[in-house]
Amino acid sequence: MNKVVKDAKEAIIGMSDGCTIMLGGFGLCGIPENTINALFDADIQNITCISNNAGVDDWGLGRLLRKHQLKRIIASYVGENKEFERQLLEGELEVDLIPQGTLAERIRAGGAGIPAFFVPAGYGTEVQEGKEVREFNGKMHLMEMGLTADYALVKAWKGDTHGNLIYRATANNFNNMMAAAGKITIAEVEELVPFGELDPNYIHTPGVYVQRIFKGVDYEKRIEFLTTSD
Amino acid sequence: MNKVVKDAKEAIIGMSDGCTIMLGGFGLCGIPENTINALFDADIQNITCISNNAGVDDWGLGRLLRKHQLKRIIASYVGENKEFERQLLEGELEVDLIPQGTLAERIRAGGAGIPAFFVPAGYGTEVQEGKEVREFNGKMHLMEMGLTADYALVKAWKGDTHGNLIYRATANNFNNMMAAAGKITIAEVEELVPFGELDPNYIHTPGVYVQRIFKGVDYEKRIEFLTTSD
Amino acid sequence: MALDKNGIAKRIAQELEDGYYVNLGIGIPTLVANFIPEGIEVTLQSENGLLGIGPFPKKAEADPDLINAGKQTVTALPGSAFFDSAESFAMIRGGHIDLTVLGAFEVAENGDISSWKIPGKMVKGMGGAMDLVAAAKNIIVATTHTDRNGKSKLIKKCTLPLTGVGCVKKIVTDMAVVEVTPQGFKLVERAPGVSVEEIKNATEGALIVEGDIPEMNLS
Amino acid sequence: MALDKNGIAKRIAQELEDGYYVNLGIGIPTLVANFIPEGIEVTLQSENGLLGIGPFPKKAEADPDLINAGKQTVTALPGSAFFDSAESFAMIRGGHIDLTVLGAFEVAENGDISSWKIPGKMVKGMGGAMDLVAAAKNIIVATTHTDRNGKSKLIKKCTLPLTGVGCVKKIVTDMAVVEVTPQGFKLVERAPGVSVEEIKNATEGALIVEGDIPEMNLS
Repeated sequence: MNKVVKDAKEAIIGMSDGCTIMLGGFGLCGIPENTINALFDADIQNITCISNNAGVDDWGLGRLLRKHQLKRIIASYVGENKEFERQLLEGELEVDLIPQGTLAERIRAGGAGIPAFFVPAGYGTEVQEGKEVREFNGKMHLMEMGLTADYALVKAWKGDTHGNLIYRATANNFNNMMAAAGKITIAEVEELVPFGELDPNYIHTPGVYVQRIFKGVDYEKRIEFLTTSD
Repeated sequence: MNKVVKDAKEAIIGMSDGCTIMLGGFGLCGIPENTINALFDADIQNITCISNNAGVDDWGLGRLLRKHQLKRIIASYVGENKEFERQLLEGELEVDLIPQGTLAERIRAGGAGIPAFFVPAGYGTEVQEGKEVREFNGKMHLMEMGLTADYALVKAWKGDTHGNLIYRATANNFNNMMAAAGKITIAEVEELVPFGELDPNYIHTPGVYVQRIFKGVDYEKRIEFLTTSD
Repeated sequence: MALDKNGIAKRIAQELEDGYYVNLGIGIPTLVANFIPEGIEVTLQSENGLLGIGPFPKKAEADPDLINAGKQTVTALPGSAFFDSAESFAMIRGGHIDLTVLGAFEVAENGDISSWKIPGKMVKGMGGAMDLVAAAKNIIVATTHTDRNGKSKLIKKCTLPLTGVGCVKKIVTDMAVVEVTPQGFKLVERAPGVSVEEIKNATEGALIVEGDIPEMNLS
Repeated sequence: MALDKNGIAKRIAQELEDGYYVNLGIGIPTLVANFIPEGIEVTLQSENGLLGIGPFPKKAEADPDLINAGKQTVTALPGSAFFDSAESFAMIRGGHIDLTVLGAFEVAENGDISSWKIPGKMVKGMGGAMDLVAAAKNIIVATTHTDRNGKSKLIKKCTLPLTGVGCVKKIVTDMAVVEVTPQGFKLVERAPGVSVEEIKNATEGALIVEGDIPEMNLS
């Protein structure tokens, strides 16, 4: 089934104010740049965004933040962003902080039809508040719930017309699980190839999870902390 | 870290009567032939075996079965094996039948440190017996527990000296999750390469899960139902 | 005249929609793949870890590493993907498969299904059937209307151990297409030449018949 | 004389064993990688999806797709593997990582740790720290013994929001190596030239001192 759309603008057709999105990437690594910029241009409002981080001031999620398009962020770490800090302190933005592994697993569970599961992370901390606590194998655990979203916005290295995706290096991160947890999953890829060109042994995200795919353009791939040995 | 051992005989050193094993494969596809045969030769007894199927009469798990090395089998489907049927009916063998997806997820959970989770499969059936029932999103679910084993015996297509594994086609099946759920995981591979030769983007099982690896020999790769178009 | 297996499969194939991801069980359901209508693109999932099942291979090309959930050698179409069993059932449980077609021993008026165990007979196991019926968005049962002894398979209440509860949406048999509604079995179509009366007689459960019941169009 | 950051890292590196898989937190823990003893092979995990972290890249080779959990550009050693975040934390939660080294604001006598939130200050989030401390088999805290104002970080009971409970096994500071035992802090080693008395004074929690306390051997 051909799932190719022309570009990010076409890919986000139907997205409307108040939607819940998942956004792949770790820091600025592996974020769906084209789709974020299309959301910015379309000025979609009141977004609830599930993303490990919140971008930087002028790039990634930070762009939507500056334009006040975000109502709520569900993340594990939101440093590196002054505007975020300001909106949070002034109550313009709601933020839920979730341990990173729990966030990753909640998304994986959402895509896999698992409504709830138990993990040890956060036991005895404020993360425990309001959650069921239970002992297994002599260790205390919290019950955590699966997470899904109206739209999952992911970025892959290569993709085919059927929606099969392959990620590169650590740009995979949250993208793979999010692809399965979106009711509609929009994938942007650096390289779009005809179906049959990717080795089926090496597909990270099977096409069944992807509803729309397009070839992204003008990737900036900004580096947050260039750290070198020379 | 070099995890290479010489052969299956060396790989199973330390395995003893009464151990619990996980055995990869779906039917006869992707089973660790060399390791099974080594268990046969070493005549290890009273094994509890977690495996999707039970082999056929004279191959795979069927070999251990005929020699009465198995005490208990945890599986989803055990057809195709007369000796199995006989031992079961005569009470020589204990069998736990588990829905296939629940079995796969219980193994995945075991390796991932998730002690329990909820799934809809089996609600209202005899699988529900003794399990906690709970409603999520208007649908009834059963609480299922993570599974681990003393040893996981898996078979991969390619592996490197660090224990990184790549499976081929549908010979992956239960191998990938089991590799993570064994306290000691023994991998046999068709092709063993020096570390650095496998593309890190395409590793299915990261080496951290594997404790011992060896190059298997004389693969028979029997086909259960040869079905052709000509 | 009642349909043969291929007739049942052909009628079920009419339920397919373009872009569907489908899991076909062993037996009659597998035959559905042979009747996918022109212009409809369907991707078949095999729960042992393949999306994009192709035709059976030529003998020389049979690959022991490439089988379907019935352990038969198959091929993989261009654009397919392989994955492990946890991912495969994540796909099923997570509602990503549009349609599941499977066989049954019994289907009850409330959509309960029995398909895996007959007391007194060797139990082979439920395989993936319980996961599939508990999770698929849409479940069609492919079966003969009665068993070999003429006993109805569409009954008031399942007598055999259940595979799943309230999950079957539609039943396609050699005699009829029956929908499972909140009110019970509802007759939708008749096999060519089979009368409403014959279907009623072969159905143990109450059968809702409203207005004229058309014949299946299998041309 | 109290150790500098590199001294702390060097002492922690002595805890490494051949074949260990290790997760190093941001700050002092990262420096441990520079002091891995000769003959010891250790694989470093980065929770954003890399097993086998290599040195920082040359400027010309920095790859935006290849970063560590601190979002710094890194390299991947031969034999490494990439994976998604769920797999990465499955690895951590499942107990497959042998050692976690991380920083802390406070560590309590019972092994509780506070490391992520200071009331009144901007909260950046816990990242992966809660998952790591709840799951790793062995947790070493790398920290200065006191904060900038001279207030002890090894205390009776944590005052800041917790990251995890009863999880820290060992603390390596600029002044000492302290084990967290069921009886509380136990002094194991002194930094070169630092007296037991000085360590006692810098430790708010009760400090068990049994017999002669040797100096660290950092040669």
